[in-house]
Amino acid sequence: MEETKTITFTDKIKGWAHSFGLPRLIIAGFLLVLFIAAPIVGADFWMQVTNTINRFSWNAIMVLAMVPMVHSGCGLNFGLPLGIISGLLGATLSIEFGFHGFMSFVMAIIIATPFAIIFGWIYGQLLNKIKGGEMMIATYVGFSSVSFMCMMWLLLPYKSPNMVWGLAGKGLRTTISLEGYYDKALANILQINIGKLSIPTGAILFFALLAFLMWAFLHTKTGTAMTAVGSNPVFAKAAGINIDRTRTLSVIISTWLAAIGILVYEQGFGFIQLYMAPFYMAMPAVSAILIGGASVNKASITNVIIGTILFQGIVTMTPTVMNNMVHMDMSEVIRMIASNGMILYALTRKSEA
Amino acid sequence: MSKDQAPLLEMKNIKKDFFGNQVLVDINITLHAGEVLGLVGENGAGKSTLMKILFGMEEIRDTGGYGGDVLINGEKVNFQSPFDALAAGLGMVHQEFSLIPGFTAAENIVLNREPTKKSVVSEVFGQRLNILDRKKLNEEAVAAIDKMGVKIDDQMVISEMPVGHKQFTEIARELSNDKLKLLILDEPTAVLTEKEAIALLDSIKGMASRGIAVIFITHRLQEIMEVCNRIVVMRDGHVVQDVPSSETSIPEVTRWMVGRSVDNTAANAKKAVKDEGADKEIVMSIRKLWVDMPGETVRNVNLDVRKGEILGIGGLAGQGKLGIPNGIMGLYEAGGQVTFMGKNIPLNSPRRCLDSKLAFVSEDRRGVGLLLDETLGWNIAFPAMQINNKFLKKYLGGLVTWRDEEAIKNVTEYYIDLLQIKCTGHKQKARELSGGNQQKICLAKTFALEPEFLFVSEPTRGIDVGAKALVLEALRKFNHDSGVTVVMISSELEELRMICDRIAIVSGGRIAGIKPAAASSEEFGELMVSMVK
Amino acid sequence: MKKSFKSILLDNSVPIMFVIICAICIPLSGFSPTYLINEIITRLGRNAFLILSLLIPIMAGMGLNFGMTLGAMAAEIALIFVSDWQIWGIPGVVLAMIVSIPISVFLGWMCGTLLNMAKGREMVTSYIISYFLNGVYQLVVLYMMGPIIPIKHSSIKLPRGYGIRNTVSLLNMRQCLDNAWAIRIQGVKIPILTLCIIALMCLIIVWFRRTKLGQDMRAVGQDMEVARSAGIAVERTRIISIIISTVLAGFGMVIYLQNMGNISTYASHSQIGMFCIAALLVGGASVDKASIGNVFLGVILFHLMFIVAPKAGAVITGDSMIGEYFRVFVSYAVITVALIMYETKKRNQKSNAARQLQLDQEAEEAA
Amino acid sequence: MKRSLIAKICTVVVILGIAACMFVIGRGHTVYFDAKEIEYNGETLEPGYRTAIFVNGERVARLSAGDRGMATWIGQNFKMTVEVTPEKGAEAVSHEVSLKLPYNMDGIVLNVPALLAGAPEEVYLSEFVSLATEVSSGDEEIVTDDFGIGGDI
Repeated sequence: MEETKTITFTDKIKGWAHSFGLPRLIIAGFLLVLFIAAPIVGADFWMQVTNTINRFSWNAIMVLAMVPMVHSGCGLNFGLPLGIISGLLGATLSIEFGFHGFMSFVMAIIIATPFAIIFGWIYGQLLNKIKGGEMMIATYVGFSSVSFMCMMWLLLPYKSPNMVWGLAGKGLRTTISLEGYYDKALANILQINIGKLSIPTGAILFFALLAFLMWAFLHTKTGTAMTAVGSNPVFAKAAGINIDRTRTLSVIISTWLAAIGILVYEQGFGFIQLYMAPFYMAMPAVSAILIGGASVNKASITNVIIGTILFQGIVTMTPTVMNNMVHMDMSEVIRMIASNGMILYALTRKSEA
Repeated sequence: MSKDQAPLLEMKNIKKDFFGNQVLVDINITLHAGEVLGLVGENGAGKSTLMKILFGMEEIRDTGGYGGDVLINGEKVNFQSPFDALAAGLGMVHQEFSLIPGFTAAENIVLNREPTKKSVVSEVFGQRLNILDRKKLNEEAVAAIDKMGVKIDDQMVISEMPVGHKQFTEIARELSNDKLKLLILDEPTAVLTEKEAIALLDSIKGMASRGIAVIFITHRLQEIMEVCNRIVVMRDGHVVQDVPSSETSIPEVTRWMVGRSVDNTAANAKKAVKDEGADKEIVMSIRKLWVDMPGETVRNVNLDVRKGEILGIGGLAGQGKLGIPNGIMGLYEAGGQVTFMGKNIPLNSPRRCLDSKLAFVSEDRRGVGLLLDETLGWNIAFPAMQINNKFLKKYLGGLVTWRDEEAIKNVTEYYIDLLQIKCTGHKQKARELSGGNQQKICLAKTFALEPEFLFVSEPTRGIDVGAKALVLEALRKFNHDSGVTVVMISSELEELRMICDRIAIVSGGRIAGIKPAAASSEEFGELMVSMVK
Repeated sequence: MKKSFKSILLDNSVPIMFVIICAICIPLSGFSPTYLINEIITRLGRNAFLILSLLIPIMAGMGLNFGMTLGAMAAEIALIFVSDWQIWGIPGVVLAMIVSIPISVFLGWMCGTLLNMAKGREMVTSYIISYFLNGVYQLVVLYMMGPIIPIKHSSIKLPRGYGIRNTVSLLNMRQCLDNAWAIRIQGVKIPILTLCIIALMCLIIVWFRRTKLGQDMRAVGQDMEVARSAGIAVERTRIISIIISTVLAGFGMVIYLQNMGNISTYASHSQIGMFCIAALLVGGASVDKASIGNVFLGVILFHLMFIVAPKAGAVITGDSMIGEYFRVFVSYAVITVALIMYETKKRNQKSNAARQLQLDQEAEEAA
Repeated sequence: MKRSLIAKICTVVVILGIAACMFVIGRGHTVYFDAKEIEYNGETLEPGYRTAIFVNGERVARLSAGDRGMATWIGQNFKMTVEVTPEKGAEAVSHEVSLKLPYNMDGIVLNVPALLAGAPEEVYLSEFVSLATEVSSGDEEIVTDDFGIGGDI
């Protein structure tokens, strides 16, 4: 009896490990080791936790932006930079129009929204024309739009002295400080400080609100249709769903969330980064959701939360722990290998072909 | 010499079952060099399985191998792959083209057997770096084309060829194999024009005169009568007849093909031989319908469906019977006119069809019918939720429509109960169910739509006998109790005859004829092959 | 079949667009013809080999090989070794090529195997592979070179004792290929030896197309299933095509870097794939079809744009960065447009069948 | 099968042979020339008033007494022409010198007077050790170019 019990137990573990995926297990294990190692090598544990939570609050919404497109079968949104650009337009215009403090954050969201909807709609139309090749083209649509906007940041007639180059008097700066605008606009709301631990409650609540809305949307009739389109487009077509429209809607939502995501990122980070900065923002978001357990065609809010915590945990923990341990900062390299390895793993899994 | 005595091919007591489902029973076929054998039978009679066994296809070995012996020139063989069979001098031309579109006919004919010239580099990096000997390649191709006896341009690129020439290219490819002793042609004339078909038949005779044995599989019986020395008729996994073609006739062969003894049919007693419903109201009329469904093309179909009846649509595979519902329901591009209850149904729009209370159970269960990775509840409730706004809760004055999990659970459990679906509960994933139970889910999903008109396509394909009966019974009940008009498409004539009032037979993409279900098998059989393309 | 003027125009829309861009920008930039010709010839010698390495995977139906970056990494590692061993001049170039071969073959084999696991989305996968291996490359070069992999000279090592500096000077093999047999015609330097190597490579590609392996690759590229049923080892053929491409990219990168005269250890390879692919596409190639002619036309047009854009941009807008961004934008946009055209073409082919059916029926009714 | 295996091995051997050959003929050295006085066998060898060094027909250095010149050389068979002008205004004396450079030295210092006097290798040849070792300016920032902005291709 004893023996059969052990077998079933190990089988269970194996089955669980299999469904969880080996790379995910490695990453989770790695993070665990980091957390255990942190106090041993003399890194400040609570500081690390604070950092992780902070970075979670900055990035989670951009990871959430992956969900609708995965649900509608458009794959991972490598075109995230397009949404980020909408957010940046909102941010810069809000400052240009002279809004300050929390109001500038609200206005940034309001101004970014029409851009996100227009860009998302065009982007969605494009993706409908190229079903099957979404991910590659999404990547390059993102790149093209970022490099196009690089020219625009220089050419658009921005005037606000806080944003343009001091000498030339025109062309936006690469980094714009948000002091006096919406720096920590959300993070400071209801901030909790316990010793060294500080939690940006406002930002987390904001994410929770959006995540709840996303969850709720997926429970509505349209949301259900979106999931069905992703799960089996032919089934959805046979059930009378307009596939193209549903996909476009998912792209618009994703683009809008990316726009909001970058604004929340900026309020935490304290700066607006223009020009080439949005370039690789898609990669961390994509790998975060994959680390969280999503696949190319399945993703949930839980995946978003777990993935962001794991990913941002690694990003914040590795440099300090590594530095304290071997006096080498290998964090960048480890982040690159882990995040791209994760995407690679998801792309080459047979079952998802 | 034993070669002279032993037949070229001998299949002895071939048996094959797929997971207990016996598909071939004691097949004995003998074939001599230079002989042309016609192999006929309905779809599912076991012809293709037999050929797969002969060719050592992986599929056969994966499903537990076969019983009996295959002997070539008196020696027992057991091919491990189609390439072994090729090496032993067997060749087969399949229904689907297996050609590289951007290559010329000549390149395709010698594909992966190209003559090469030795070069120094290949000593190091292997034979694959030998240069192709273009001149010899063309010569070989031309020789093969000459052997076939039908003129095609060896330098023409396949993608620019008329479809008939593609077929000839395939045949030439097999003939270019010098060792070729036995050639199997699976429906080679299906894509040919009349003239090309005649040329092919001549070519077959030519091959036979050079000592190549040919197995000719087709539904065009007149062709079989013309070229074959012998005809083997298969039905339900048995060889029912093996006669010289000179001793039989087309009607006789047709009868052998479809003919279970007519009196046995269960439904027969109940149904009248005469068409009794001619005065009934016409609920749907189809005019000039064409559908571009690959492999099931529909051409110029006109059909009237009467209110409350069960209309069967039968016919051989690939003749277009599946195209009709798929086209009307907007899954494949279609044109023509469809009116339902006096209203015009716009084509190419599934939504408008569903809104008009039409529903469709697809033959492609896994591809079209189900959300394999979602729960049974989702599968059953989804169309009704989207079309009829059922299983939804409304909040904020209808602004938010919320999925009503409770209602979904109830309806799912209702149908699980009604159709005796074997599952662990409404939360099970559709993928985990067996074929029969998946089919029931598909039915439940359309029943939940409460349609007034139902297309059911191949409802019993690939499911076991018990489930089959249940599914048919459920359909009949649905038709009877709810007064829903049902159009059922099936390859199994017997099944149609059991449950339908009338049966339309599709052949060559057109309606070949409509007869009451009680008409004789021979009549249907003749219709089936009447316009085969 | 004769093609209409319009369809010729449409098929070559990308090169034509570039001719127009160049025609506008050249006068604006104010560069002298001699300068431009000199630059173009230098860049032809520098880049053509790299771009040629893209042709074979396209032939095998694997699309644009974003994984050519792997070959570039192999070449950089080889050159770091060679410069640490202090092998100079042409022998250094030859040795670097030889050293790069095993690294390229290994990376190419790995890439090919992964791509076989991701059939149908080769491009995005090869693209991610290049990022993934960029991480591995940094791990090797930044942390393992020194303590684990012996590097002697402090001139290429970081002061901290491990890792390679940002730039590794190749001063002692700088343009050694280009200067050998170089001739000058009216102030234009023509690197005969480099051009000879490129011409030889073109001949090898022409020869390769005529081999059995080349034929198999074309077959696999057009229809994997048919090729498999004809007995061609599909997976193996695909892997070979990627290995060849990676090795050639490695050679190309050595040629490229000897011309540049230094290695940007962490930057040289990262964008090389993108620029090479953009150049090839500008030359009129598509995802499934590319010729040697496309390579040369592409190098000339793309690099002409690359040279004149910053200056022209500065003249028009008064800001030199505009041109810099413009050329990056154009590179990405060209790839985007090419990818979109490829995908839409695939879809259009499907819908043609339906139209034919309708016409048939109409004809039948008329008859 | 056997034949192709032999052919394959041969190819690998040939490639390795080429690589080995490159190692030998491609080894680069930096050669420094010292026109400095040197003690040898008890006597002091004086450099001439002016020493000119020609490598590959090109003058790489023109040294006054006490100066140091430099040239690069690929391979070990070093050849140069030394033109020594003993006094100011005197006729220059030309010497053809060829010598073997030690493989494992990157930088090699040649004392010209000792070399011309026919002194043994230990006397005229010494390894160059860079005195100006890098000032450790801390870690340099690792620059990765992800965008291709500003770079040349």
